[in-house]
Amino acid sequence: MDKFIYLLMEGYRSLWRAKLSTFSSIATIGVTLSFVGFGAMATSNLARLANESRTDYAIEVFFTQLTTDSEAQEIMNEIKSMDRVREGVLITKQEAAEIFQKEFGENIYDLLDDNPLPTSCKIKLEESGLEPAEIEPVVKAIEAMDKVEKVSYPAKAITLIESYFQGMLSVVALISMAILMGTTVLVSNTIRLTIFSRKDLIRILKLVGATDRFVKIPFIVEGIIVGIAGGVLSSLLTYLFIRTANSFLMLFTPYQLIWDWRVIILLILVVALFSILGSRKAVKKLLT
Amino acid sequence: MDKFIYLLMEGYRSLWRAKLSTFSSIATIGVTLSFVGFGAMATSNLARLANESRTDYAIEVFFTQLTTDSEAQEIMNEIKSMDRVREGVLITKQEAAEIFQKEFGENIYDLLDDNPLPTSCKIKLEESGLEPAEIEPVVKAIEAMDKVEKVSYPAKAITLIESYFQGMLSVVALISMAILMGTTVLVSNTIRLTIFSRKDLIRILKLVGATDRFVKIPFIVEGIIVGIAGGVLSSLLTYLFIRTANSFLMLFTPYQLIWDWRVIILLILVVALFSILGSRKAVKKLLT
Amino acid sequence: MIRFSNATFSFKGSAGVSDATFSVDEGEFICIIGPTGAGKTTLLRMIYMDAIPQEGSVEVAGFSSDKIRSKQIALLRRKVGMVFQDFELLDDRSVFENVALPLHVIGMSREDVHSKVDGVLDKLGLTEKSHNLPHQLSGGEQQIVSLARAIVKDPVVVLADEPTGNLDPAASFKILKLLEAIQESGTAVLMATHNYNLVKDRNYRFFEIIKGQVRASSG
Amino acid sequence: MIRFSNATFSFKGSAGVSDATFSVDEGEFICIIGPTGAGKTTLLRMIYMDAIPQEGSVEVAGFSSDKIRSKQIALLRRKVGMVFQDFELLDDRSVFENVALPLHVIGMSREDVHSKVDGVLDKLGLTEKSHNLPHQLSGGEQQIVSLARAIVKDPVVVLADEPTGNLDPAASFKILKLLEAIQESGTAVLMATHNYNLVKDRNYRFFEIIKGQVRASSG
Ligand SMILES: Nc1ncnc2c1ncn2[C@@H]1O[C@H](COP(=O)(O)OP(=O)(O)OP(=O)(O)O)[C@@H](O)[C@H]1O
Ligand SMILES: Nc1ncnc2c1ncn2[C@@H]1O[C@H](COP(=O)(O)OP(=O)(O)OP(=O)(O)O)[C@@H](O)[C@H]1O
Ligand SMILES: [Mg+2]
Ligand SMILES: [Mg+2]
Repeated sequence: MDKFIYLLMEGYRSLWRAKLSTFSSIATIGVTLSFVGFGAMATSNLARLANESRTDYAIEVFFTQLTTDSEAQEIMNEIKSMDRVREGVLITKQEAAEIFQKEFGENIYDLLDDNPLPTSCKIKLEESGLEPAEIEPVVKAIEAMDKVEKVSYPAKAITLIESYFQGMLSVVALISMAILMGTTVLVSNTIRLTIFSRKDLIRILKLVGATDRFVKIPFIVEGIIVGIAGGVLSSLLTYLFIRTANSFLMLFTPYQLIWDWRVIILLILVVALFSILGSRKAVKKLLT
Repeated sequence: MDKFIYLLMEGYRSLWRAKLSTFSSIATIGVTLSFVGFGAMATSNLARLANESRTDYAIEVFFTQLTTDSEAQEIMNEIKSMDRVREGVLITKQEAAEIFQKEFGENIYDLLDDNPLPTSCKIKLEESGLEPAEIEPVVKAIEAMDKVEKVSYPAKAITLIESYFQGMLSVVALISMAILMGTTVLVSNTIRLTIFSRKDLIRILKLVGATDRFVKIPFIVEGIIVGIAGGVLSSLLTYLFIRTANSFLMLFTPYQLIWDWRVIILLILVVALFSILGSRKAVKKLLT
Repeated sequence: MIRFSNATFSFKGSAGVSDATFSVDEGEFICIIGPTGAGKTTLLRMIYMDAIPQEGSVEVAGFSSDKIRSKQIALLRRKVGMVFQDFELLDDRSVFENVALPLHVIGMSREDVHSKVDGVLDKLGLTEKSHNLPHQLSGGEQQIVSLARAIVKDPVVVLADEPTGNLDPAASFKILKLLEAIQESGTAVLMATHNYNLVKDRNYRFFEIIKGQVRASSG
Repeated sequence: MIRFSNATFSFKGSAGVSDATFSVDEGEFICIIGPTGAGKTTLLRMIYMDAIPQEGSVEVAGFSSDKIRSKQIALLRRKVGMVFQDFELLDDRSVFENVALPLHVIGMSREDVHSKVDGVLDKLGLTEKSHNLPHQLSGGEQQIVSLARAIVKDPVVVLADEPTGNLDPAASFKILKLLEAIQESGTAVLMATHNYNLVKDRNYRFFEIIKGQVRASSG
């Protein structure tokens, strides 16, 4: 027990003695891993965004000229009750006229006595995203309905987005792996450097009869402390990054990055793991 | 001369002796500064993009119903010859009908015997971007022209983009500064650590009559070597980042990041400067 | 207690110790003499298994160099007190902490460590300097700290490599008397020294080592 | 050459050297004796301006402690050869490189460095070990390397702090003769030692230092 407390104290004191090196380690780990953290956050957000955009295309249903707005509403409700349909928005003749005004700078009633634009509606499919093959039957079913003149949907675009998303995922995985590998080398080198600067201590401890384990533990304690501090620092920096990125995004889009605790917990675990592995490896090398 | 060669050799040898620490320094500098490099690249590209989008809005000119396409073409040519006007695109009645078809899913000739859509044209202003106040007179001049029924342009949007761009610039500047500051601390600490591990050498050199300058030079040589290696590494990493980002962007937009040598040169200079400053500071501290 | 059987440890091209055969019992006082570079330090390193013989074997306190493992070397060293020729003190720890190190290694409780270390420092006249760092001591004081660390754990063997090289005659004699007192309590003492004048009239067992050859000597 | 005028250097709470007044001429051989912790090393440190007196002044080879600047301390040390009690060798450089260090510092050409260093190593019998690192040497050999580094630059003063502490009597005597030869060529030698037997019959000027008080002694 006394030995255990002594070893904990040793780890802590040796950190404190080597303030400069400790600070440097923590800063290095914190900064580099905050990039990983931010990357992971961005990826998880991006994946969400991509998934949304996958399901964000609309199927446009145009009704025949003589369909009234209320009839159209009824048909749309019918469509909405169908399997796999998430939501629908009705565009009345009046709304179509407003779109016309915006697009062509003319009031359609100034040009004609009657509004020739058809009533239409926009349909969105279920949240999780469907394969192109799964969309066909839905479209067929709507086309078969009464008073529906025409159904248009971006079949080609959907197939494209699918393949884009696969490509995107592998690119993101590649970048993350590269950064993580770079970080691993960095973290383990930093810790090795710290330990290397105390090879006198290791030699003398061994001379006075310390077991390998006794020599190792303070370094591992130190590795854990550095790792946790580095992890916390990188979380803080990631948080700052996200805030900055959000206030930046706000200028262009209503879309905001969402803070994901799982990413942070994973981050700290990864840092701690690397620190411990780094310490162990370094100690092992210097003990022989 | 012999002394100078000796000092250069010393710097090089001490790097080689402390392989681990050297490698660690270079890796740290390389990785962290590659983020700065990528950030700087992205910013310079973003600034270019923003500038383009600032001048990318169109002034829409609608002609009276009875204007023929050839008359419209003539008027547009007149407008194009005006000061500050960069380009103009004519949208004939036929093209307007096509846009209608795309937007409303109906052929306008199926609805009506005659095409009621007016001829119009889109005007873009000069490349460098104009202040909202400078746009007004151009718009007024066009409105005063014969056969022009109406001119619409996104006055509010322009003002918004202006202010967005200012905001964006300051946010980017803020992020860059934060990263640069973090990097400074990191770089100077890393070099201090390297020097710290050789305080025996410094003490003994001073005991045998080395001047401060003699003690310093090898460390500064070392700092320069580490700095240049770190700078080159960070350039390589930046290049990889840009390539990855580009193959990523390719999936979504034709826009590609452009490699900017000035950024790289600036990057290497900054790294070298920090390394030298870091070495000097560290040596100064340990010499007293 | 200690048994060398044809033990040889040589460095590439250098002598070291060759073909040494002798044994030392509990409570013996051995004095190892010989010129510079003869192999005295190497001989002592073989006893605390810092140098494992390339030929022959060394047996110390029940551990044999033939089959000793890393973990057991640590256990052996806890029984052996060593005064190193170059002191081997930790530069960034006070005298007290340096002396306490072997006690922490065996897991002694805080209070016991305190009373033990204070007792040894007092006996060696270092109490006043107990908070000094090694570089705040004179050469002789550092040497005495190294001795304090060696004897604080009540070892069964004390190996003292040139323990009086930085001490004046009076202090050297005091250290000698101290080592003799330790020996009388049953501990074996092996001391390597150049200071032949100091030891020549004393009743020790002498080993002379010249170019790695160890032989008994009348002193 | 060297003049102490009421020079005092004391550590917080410890003695150091107090109120020392004496002077040493070219080509004198001074032997400083005194018990452990008396202040011998501190006295020598004052000469190479590693300890600037808090009171009084020290003048060495034309430099006065009152107004010496960092740059001048370096110039002074080039004229003074020092054998440190703890050797102060660079662990990661060979014997040759350690001895060559002071010559590189004064900017000597490569070939001159080589011939100079080889000459000194030869004279001290270290040629065989010239590629060894310090930890591959015995204690005595390290001490001789430290001496080699002190004399390689033909200093005007040699300060030797316990230069024979790790040497056997024969080697010690050889070193003494070497220092005497250096002295005869006009260099002042100040040697701090505990080995009173070694020096007592020799024709040196003796200083005795006890608890920081320096006084001339008949030996
Ligand atoms: N690690 C090493 N590598 C090569 N040679 C070594 C090493 N350690 C010691 N030697 C050589 O082995 C010989 C014996 O060294 P050792 O240290 O045992 O001598 P010693 O009797 O203790 O001498 P001293 O009285 O000077 O301390 C010396 O010639 C030394 O140079
Ligand atoms: N940096 C320091 N801080 C505090 N006290 C010190 C410092 N250096 C030396 N002392 C003390 O000053 C006194 C004189 O030390 P000095 O090294 O001059 O003695 P010395 O005569 O060389 O002894 P030895 O023969 O043991 O080498 C000693 O009591 C020592 O503890
Ligand atoms: Mg020895
Ligand atoms: Mg001394």
